[in-house]
Amino acid sequence: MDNLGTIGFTEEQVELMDVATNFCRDKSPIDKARALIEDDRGYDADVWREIADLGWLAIAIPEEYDGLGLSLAEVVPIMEQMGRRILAGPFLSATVATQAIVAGGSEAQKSDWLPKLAAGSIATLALAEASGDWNLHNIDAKAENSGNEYTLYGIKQFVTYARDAELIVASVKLDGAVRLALIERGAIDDGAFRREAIIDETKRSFEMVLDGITISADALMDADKSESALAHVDLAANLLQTAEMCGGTQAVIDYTLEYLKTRKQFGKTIGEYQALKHPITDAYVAYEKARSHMFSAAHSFADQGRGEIATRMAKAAADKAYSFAADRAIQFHGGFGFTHECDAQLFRRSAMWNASQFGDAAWHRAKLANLLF
Amino acid sequence: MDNLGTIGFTEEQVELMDVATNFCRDKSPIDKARALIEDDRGYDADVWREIADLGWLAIAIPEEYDGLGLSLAEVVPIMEQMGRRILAGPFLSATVATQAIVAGGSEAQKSDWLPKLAAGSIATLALAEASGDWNLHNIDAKAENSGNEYTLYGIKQFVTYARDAELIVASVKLDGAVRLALIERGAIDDGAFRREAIIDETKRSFEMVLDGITISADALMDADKSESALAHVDLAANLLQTAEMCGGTQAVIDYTLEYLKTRKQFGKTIGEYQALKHPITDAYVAYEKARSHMFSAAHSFADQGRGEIATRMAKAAADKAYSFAADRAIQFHGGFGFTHECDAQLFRRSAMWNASQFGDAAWHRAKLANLLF
Amino acid sequence: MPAPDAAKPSEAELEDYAAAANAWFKENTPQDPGFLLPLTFMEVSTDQQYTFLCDWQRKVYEAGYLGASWPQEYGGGGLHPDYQRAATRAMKDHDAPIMINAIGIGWAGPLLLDIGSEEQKHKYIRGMLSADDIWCQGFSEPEHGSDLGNAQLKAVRDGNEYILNGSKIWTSLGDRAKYMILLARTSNNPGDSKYAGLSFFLNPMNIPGIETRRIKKLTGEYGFVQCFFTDARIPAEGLMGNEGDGWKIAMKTLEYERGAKVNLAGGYFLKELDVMGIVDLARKSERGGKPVLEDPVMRDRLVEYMIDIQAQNLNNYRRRMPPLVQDRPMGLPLMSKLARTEMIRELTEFSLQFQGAKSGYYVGDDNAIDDGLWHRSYLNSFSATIGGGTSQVQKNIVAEHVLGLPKGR
Amino acid sequence: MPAPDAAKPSEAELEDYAAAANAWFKENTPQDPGFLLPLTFMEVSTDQQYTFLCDWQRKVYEAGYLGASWPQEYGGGGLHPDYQRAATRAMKDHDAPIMINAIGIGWAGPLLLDIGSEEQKHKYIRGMLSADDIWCQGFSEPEHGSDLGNAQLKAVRDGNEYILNGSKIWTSLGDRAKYMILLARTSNNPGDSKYAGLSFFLNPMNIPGIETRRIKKLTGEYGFVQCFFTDARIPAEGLMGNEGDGWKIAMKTLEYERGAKVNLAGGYFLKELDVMGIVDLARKSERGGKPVLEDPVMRDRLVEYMIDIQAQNLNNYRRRMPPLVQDRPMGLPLMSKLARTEMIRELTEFSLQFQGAKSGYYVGDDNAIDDGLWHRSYLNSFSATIGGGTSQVQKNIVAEHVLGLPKGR
Repeated sequence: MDNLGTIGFTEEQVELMDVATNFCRDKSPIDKARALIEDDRGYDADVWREIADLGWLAIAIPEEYDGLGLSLAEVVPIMEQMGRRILAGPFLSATVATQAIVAGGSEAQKSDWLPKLAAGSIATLALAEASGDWNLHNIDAKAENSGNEYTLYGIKQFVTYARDAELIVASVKLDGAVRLALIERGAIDDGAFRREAIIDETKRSFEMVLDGITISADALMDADKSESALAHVDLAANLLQTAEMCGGTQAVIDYTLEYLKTRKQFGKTIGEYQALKHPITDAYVAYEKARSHMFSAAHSFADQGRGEIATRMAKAAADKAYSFAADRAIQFHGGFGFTHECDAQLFRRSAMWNASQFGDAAWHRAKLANLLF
Repeated sequence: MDNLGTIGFTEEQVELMDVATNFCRDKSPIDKARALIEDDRGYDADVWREIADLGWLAIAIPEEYDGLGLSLAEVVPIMEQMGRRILAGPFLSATVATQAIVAGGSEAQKSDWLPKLAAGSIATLALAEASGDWNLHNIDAKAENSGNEYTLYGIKQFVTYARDAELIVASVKLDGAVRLALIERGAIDDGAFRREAIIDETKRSFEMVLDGITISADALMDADKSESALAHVDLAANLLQTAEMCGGTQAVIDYTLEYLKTRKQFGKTIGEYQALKHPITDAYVAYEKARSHMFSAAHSFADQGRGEIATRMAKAAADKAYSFAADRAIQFHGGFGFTHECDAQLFRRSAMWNASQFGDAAWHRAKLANLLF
Repeated sequence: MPAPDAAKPSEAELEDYAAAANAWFKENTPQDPGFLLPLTFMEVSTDQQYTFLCDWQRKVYEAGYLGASWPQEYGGGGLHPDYQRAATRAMKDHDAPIMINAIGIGWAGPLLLDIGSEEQKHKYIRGMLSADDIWCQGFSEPEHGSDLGNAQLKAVRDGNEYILNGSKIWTSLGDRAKYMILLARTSNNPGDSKYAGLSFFLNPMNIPGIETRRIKKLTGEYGFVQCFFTDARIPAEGLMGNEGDGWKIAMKTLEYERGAKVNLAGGYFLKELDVMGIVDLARKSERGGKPVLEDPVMRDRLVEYMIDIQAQNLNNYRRRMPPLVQDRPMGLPLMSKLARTEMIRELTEFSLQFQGAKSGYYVGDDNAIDDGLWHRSYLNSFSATIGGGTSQVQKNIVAEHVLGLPKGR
Repeated sequence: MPAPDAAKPSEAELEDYAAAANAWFKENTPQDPGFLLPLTFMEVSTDQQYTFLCDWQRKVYEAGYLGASWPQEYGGGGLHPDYQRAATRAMKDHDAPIMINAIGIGWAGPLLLDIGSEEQKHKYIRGMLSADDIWCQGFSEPEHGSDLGNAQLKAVRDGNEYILNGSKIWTSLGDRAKYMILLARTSNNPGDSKYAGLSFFLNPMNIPGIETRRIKKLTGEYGFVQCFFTDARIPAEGLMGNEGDGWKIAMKTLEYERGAKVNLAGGYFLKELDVMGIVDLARKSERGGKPVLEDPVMRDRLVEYMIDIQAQNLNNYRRRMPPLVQDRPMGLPLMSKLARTEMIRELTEFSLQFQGAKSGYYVGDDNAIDDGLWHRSYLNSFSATIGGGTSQVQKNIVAEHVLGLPKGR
């Protein structure tokens, strides 16, 4: 099979890995991540500003639009560290929504938005709907022409960090084709949003009612460009989720190892028991496999055909590793594991959330079967 | 779901269980079972005679044909003990082939054959073909009318103990319908048979060339009766295989436990290591589940609808338990497990064989999905 | 024993009683109160839930369908146990709310009726049934999760009192209960086995020196507390049996929980997840725009669970059929907790795959499938794979007591 | 070290050499001999196979494509290692048969070149390459499978001889080899660590007192023997290093097997199962009358294996990329044996499901798919999950040396 991903890295990737490792550790100690669960916004605006100042939102934006002209491969190590430290914020949403414009935006849309987004304006995606279908073409939301304006109808779900976004990229149907609409947050009143109760308490997500929102004709992406943008966004989201999940898997394994090395029962350090020792080792082995897939997906992402296979393999491997590691983490913490105070549940919930968005392991395996055989 | 099997037992079942437990233990010590591997016939004809004298071949035959008028439920505990002790012989083949006549035979066929079979004449089935399809309707062998005779064509595989059989029940197509043909072994010359190299060395199986065999018209079962007989035989075989597999699973677990309790490594009895202790416990738990299914299938076998679901569940559960237990048995015996001298391989091969005939776990789950949902 | 002289009812008598009970529960079983009703007595989180369940238990008791077969002189109905069984069946058949005072009527009550003094029976039994006196249990301690026998909470005799110091954890209703059954250490002689120094107390909760802290579960809900004892003084007559009998008595109470005696008080304390409900979930769920029940991969795994669930149901019948469990009679009983709790954990985790993107929702969102039941059930499933001996400990038990493998050193 | 002065070839020189090597193997690689060719040096079962493989190795050696970079004075080609690497690559590219004398050219040879005497090098090296002298390895013993350091075979010095008593097992080619590298116990002082008393010998096999018994594998085939030593006398000069150096030297040889040095001799000793071959199997196999590749359940599991196989291939590249393994650099190398051998066991077991009823056939039946390769591979897979440290031991190694978990007591 010569359409499988390969592995490699860039200097920038490695530098960013080192910077992000320290930044995320310093900015998001676990007690802070927990405090933000109670915060309405759910993240630290100052940290977001610092992230913007570091240029991390500009990484995968072309230079002519004030970007760094690198690729998502360089974003991956950052996302991995954010997942590891549960650094809350719209980084993933903003990066992926920005990619929609990079991949499908008109010249005007690019020059309007990309510089702002590179500087830290928040963008997000409004793609999912009530069907819960991971096939992003299966939507009911629509746009109707009225003069040189379009009026939008429908309800979107899982619009992350919508309240703080300046730009919302929503998918709607027009003449049977899926189109991406660039909606200025300013033009919508807060009533359009309802905060959702989601499984991952460290994130913020909203249900969004499109009904009655009007956008100018040039805020709608061409049909063909919308197609390619949608496909790109789908994979980009899965790539960055994989990174977040690998970081989380590493963290939950380390967290559990710490406990296994210190906790005593029946007069033994519990880490001596193979009933705990071997499963956590299985989790670690699965983690390293997923991480190799992650680097491969990052490296091969732009590579026709290879990119999709590598990315779907990576998300499937990460889902499997993260879910297993976090599930065992709860169990191996015993009674403490059953408490909200134990961090194991933070990671388990994060794994559930990431499995729920843009496809879980089984979903990607089904896609892979058609790509491989 | 009210179409699930229930559990219960008859006095005869319990009595036969006790008798069979002692008989199989006494008649088939492991070294004898191993010696028979080298024997061409592959079983002890005297033991077969004793089995016939015990009336075990007559159990599920109606009384009017010299049978005991009981059911396959009473055969199950015997088959279980034979599987446990690897008591080699055509008991399963003969019992199931006999059921073809019980279920689909004409009055004449029944009175011709059943008394003989009840007394110990060997019957066997010739159903499988080169496609390896477990769907017994998918066959190429055919019968062609010539006067009041039929000439048969085609090649059958996995005709167990064919050389010693007096009756071979073969499936052939006639006018698009599957028909069961009762072939007298005496009418065929040995050249029609080739001994097959099969994964289970304790069994005997043959490829059989039908070409040119002629049978009288009354040796062919009616189309509708053939249908019901075929369905009955399929389930009957799976029921008895389940029993053989449960017996084998118990044996391979006991055999491994013996080793885990005596073998020492790094100064410990290896049974102390949870890396061995817990998986063998998992195997035992799976075994008890399969055994409950076995009793349920035996109890519900004759029960419309319930019988099929219970039997398929039982075979699926037994396959899973047996394969896992025997696989771990090889591993846990270490270097010795890698030798032919270690009994673990006998059971692993038996599990592979039983999975290969009349459907493995995945096959039965697929059937169950259609029955349950 | 309770109502010893009570006469066994005739078929007809029992049928009349059952009919009346069914009528009563049909009439009185409350409708959806508009807030989540706990499935177990370990999940009582809010005052609303607490008050509701206490009122309900009292109502059932006053109607005569709780404690019906406990002795009349202490507040019971004095009837033959068959009556209470009929009443309990009716409760279940009408899917009535649980009886909240589980530790009282399931553990402490049977114990008192067994070995309590006349005075104690008169003092405690009625309040258990009426839910005026809620009971809780203090066995586990923070440092010795799986190791009950290692309890370290100190009880020091001082005149006609005991002075308690230490902490208990995983106490359901500990912040609301009036009494606790308590396992404490009254002596600690070097040579002795760890069990020797344990004693068993009936412990009043509303006294100086006892503080409780609610434990937030991984589900985000409450139901357990940790209790802190600081020089808390309790009357010495609370001691059950003698000093040092604690372990024996604690094991006795655990038997009530498992065994038949618990039924004497009646009612039920836990609603088990309807595992077959997953089929309905699969029927109404879509993933990838297709009904889950049409996805061959999901179907295959679902069937695997059906086979496993059915096996465990069959196990529960077979374990009572001696001829079918001759080789290892203790196998099925000792494996059942392990098998069932692990199956439920896996099954509920699997069910999340049915929900597509919607599995991102959780309890509290109107879009959550079945109000988030499946997510909550998965997270709650760990209470069973951890509590009452972790699955890892359960495997040791089966390996050692059923398969005869050596204890690890 | 071998051919120290050999000059590194230029691109052009290497290309010419590689071209010549490719031409030679294209020309000389034997066609299917009509009997099964062992995939590893541990599977040589018949005289036919043995003779064939010895002839082949000799032919390769005489053509200059084996030992090309070993010193000329001992029988090597004296070339720079790059040449031999090119030759070995050519062997693999033409899927040539394996080099049978694995222990000689892979273990004993490098050891001798490292620490052997001039005399020993002159005596042994050439015969290793020409396959005139087949070598075997005597480390494992029946009673101490996973516990090499516990070897008990006794070697007692007697004048200029050692007297050997004991037994070795899992010795490939032990019944045909001329020499054995042997780990034996020369002292057994109570206080000492078990490693202290071990010594390392070059041991001639064709002497009185050494008997071998072939071991029949679970596949029904042969490849290993057990060796029995009864007062066998070997010359003392066979001792490598000093008494007590045995463990150190044995570990050294294990490094040759894993490390780079093995390549110096050239050739390869094991053909690994082509795991991707399972896709072809799935493509041509039917179950239930349908191609396996059209069965969604089989597809799903097959993809899972593809993901796993790809992960391990990626791991093998990543382990050589320091920035991508910063946190636990030893993780990937130490897990690879565990991960690969277990994957192959599961994959080959899974492959049997592809074959429908045909999976009832085994090696030796014309109807067996791929001549029973998959059944045999599954059964043989245990040699890798058991040999060289069982998977259970491997997990301890990863847990303790990578994750820092405590050793069990």
